[in-house]
Amino acid sequence: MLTKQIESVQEGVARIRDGDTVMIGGFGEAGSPIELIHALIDLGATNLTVINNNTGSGEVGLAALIKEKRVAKMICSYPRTANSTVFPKLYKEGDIELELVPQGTLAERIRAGGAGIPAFYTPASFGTPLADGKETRTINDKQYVLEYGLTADFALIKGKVADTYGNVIYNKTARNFAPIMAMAGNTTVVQAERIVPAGDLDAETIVTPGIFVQQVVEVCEPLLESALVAEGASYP
Amino acid sequence: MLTKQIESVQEGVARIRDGDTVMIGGFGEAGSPIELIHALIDLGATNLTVINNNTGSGEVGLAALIKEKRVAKMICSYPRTANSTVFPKLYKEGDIELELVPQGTLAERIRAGGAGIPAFYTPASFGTPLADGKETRTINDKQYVLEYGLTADFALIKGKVADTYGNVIYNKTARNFAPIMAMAGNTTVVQAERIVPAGDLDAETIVTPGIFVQQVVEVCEPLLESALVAEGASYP
Amino acid sequence: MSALSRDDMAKRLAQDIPSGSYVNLGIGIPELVAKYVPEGREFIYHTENGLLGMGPAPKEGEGDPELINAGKKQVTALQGAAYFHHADSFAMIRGGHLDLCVLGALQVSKEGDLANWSTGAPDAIPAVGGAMDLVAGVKSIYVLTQHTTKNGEPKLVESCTYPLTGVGVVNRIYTDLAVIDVTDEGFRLVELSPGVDFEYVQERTDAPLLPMKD
Amino acid sequence: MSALSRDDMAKRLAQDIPSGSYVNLGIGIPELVAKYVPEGREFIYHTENGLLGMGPAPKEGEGDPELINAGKKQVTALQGAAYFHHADSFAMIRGGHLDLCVLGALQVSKEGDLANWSTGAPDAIPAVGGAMDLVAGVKSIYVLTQHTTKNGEPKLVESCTYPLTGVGVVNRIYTDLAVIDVTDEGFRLVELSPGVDFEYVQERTDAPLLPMKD
Repeated sequence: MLTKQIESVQEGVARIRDGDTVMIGGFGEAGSPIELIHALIDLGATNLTVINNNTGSGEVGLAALIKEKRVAKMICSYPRTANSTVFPKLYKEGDIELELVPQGTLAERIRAGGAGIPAFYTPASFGTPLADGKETRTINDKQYVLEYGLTADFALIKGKVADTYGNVIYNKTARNFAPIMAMAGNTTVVQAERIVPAGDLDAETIVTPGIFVQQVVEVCEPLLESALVAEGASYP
Repeated sequence: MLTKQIESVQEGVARIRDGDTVMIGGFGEAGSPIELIHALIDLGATNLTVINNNTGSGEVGLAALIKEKRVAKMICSYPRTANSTVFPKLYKEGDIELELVPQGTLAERIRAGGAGIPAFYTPASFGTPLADGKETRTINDKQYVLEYGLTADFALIKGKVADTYGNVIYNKTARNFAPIMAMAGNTTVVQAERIVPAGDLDAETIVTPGIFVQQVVEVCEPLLESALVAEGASYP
Repeated sequence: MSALSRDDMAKRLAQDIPSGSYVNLGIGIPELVAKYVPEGREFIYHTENGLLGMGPAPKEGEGDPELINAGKKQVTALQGAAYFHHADSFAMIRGGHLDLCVLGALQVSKEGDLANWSTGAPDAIPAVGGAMDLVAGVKSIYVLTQHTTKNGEPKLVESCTYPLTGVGVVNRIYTDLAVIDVTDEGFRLVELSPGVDFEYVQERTDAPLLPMKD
Repeated sequence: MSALSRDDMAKRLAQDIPSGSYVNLGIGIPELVAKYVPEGREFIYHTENGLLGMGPAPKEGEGDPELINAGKKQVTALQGAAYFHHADSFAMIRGGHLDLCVLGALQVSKEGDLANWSTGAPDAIPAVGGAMDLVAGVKSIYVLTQHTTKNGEPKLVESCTYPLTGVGVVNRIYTDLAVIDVTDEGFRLVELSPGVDFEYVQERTDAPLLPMKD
């Protein structure tokens, strides 16, 4: 019987190399695969391009990865949030590059990358500074901006339950970017609170079909970013 | 309490007008909203553009709509299947127009229309007769065809269970085009075997969120196209 | 002169939302609208991070850190809610499926251009979120804002000086002083707040204000 | 000369599919591949109408008319299966997530062009289905076909005369006579069917056939 289950988060990130592009699921802390991120910090890969809606908070998870200067470039829609101090500091010092993308365009670019659509037109950002230098086009009297699909060497995401075939279901709004990042990651690694045998999930309710997932690892009680930040924790 | 439930399939199709574009769910008989189609035949609207993967079989459902000469144009990927005689006859007589679209491009055009994406690039059909006259583009050394989003005045689809807010779940491979047509239809009408109060469906397992659906109607025991065809039935 | 309070502004705007509307509320004053749904009406709230049928904040200790709104605050899901991923969520937005989005503003021009994401200050960290997608896709865009900045500068202007969020996207503006439509002719007064007169509003508006239509 | 039967052709191809592959089987001879999964291997079948983990036909009387494959025949769903809609299904295909697609052919050119959807006859009803998406997106495209038409005409040709399904898309061809790779140099023999010799295959191939590599 095939299985995509691996034994540790370390194994999940082991093949990430310097210079890789890594999509990291989550909208704020909801859906953030914090154990996989911490394993990536331990691994030491650097010069990464990271795609996430935000830039993390406090000094754990994504913010810790940035603080350790492993991230050369962030592609995101909203790099500053409550308790987010690491990215703003590095950005002001010129130590990290930022590609700012409207949130819906970011989501659609990721979905497009995963779906083999190299480029598409969107009305979002037309006439704004975020469309500067971008190709535009008028279709049926409305104006649009050309945007390109995004893919990544790795996607690190968090699910609620995964099966050994890589099928995944999520918890509430922790779903957010995970299903489309799973599509767009060349290698998608899922940490889930529970891994069950293939067949235990209802085929009608699976959100991410296993074909989009290469590895699943069980992290029964994932850390909670907000709790760590409240404690003033930092990683490593 | 809001409800999108209506009392009859007749009410569901009543506002369809001559010349309208109508998306009809289904892949073969799986997911075909046969009662809504029959109500549309009874209504009498004509000169329709119909979007469906196929052209129906026998002389019931979509094939019957075509036989009654209500359809000026079909947009589909595969207009001939087992027991499909009505469309081929009209097509050979020059009585119906056909826009042939690769199945994945058809799905993506419908999804794009529903998602506010006016156009996108796809590798499918490049260098084939189906790309004749279409704009092409080279992106990262690979060649693509420009395709446009599709929307419709109405989408008629079949679900398994819908709630009064218009949330829908489906039965197995009857899902096919329904969720994306629900997105692309200006007015989407769902026939479902059961309508339940809002809250009875699990928020995590809803496939089509109610925002994409305008009307739901209960059809407890929908007719089965293959059974009707086997009986030699015809509609009306 | 008695300008409306933030709560009264939100309450006023809520009066104009038809029952059954699908609504997205921006962060800040717009969030207050949810407190003032008129008797007998039902609005369905969309939050772009993947929930339709969003309810109020949970009771103390009953929340889930993974059930949050776009402002990353804990919320609840009402009966009939649905969860979905980000691409589907913005398909709803961009595809014109939402009826109304209520947003704050730095500036609104008389052509309906909106600036609400950046002051363009050179040392600011740019952050846009979903605002550009919302204004590009939602059927109606209402701005809910103080009529002037804290320093008394007009927010309703001839032409925005801050970086734009969208071009010609705002339909109506609700401020502490008035309700104003963006029309082909420019700003047109719809309603004055109690005790506020036309001249008072015009003086605080950096573009011609057309009188109410009869 | 003993050309392979259709079943033996399918069986031969199945030997070359690694365990764990995600596979889409076209209608016709390709469907037979599922009967010959080698001992100890597991393939996961995708059908473009919305199912991953497709199983064999149901027992008499146990099928569901809404659980069908792309050929509209009743199938089953195996443990670990997942249902999804058409746009997601073709995202799998176009996005390069499937490992292998096995298709029939009218013609394959030495550059790997495939013609398998239309003879271009003026009175034919054109129908393409998902073939153009499959050849454009799936990682490997294997053609499984008789080496020649019923009239003995070569199907492996210098250049296709029928309307194309895709340009330069075929990786390998399995026929009743041989296994042939499409390479930058043209057709290259990989393996002869038992009792078939090189000249016999070359005579029935309308383009140069390169010998097996040592």
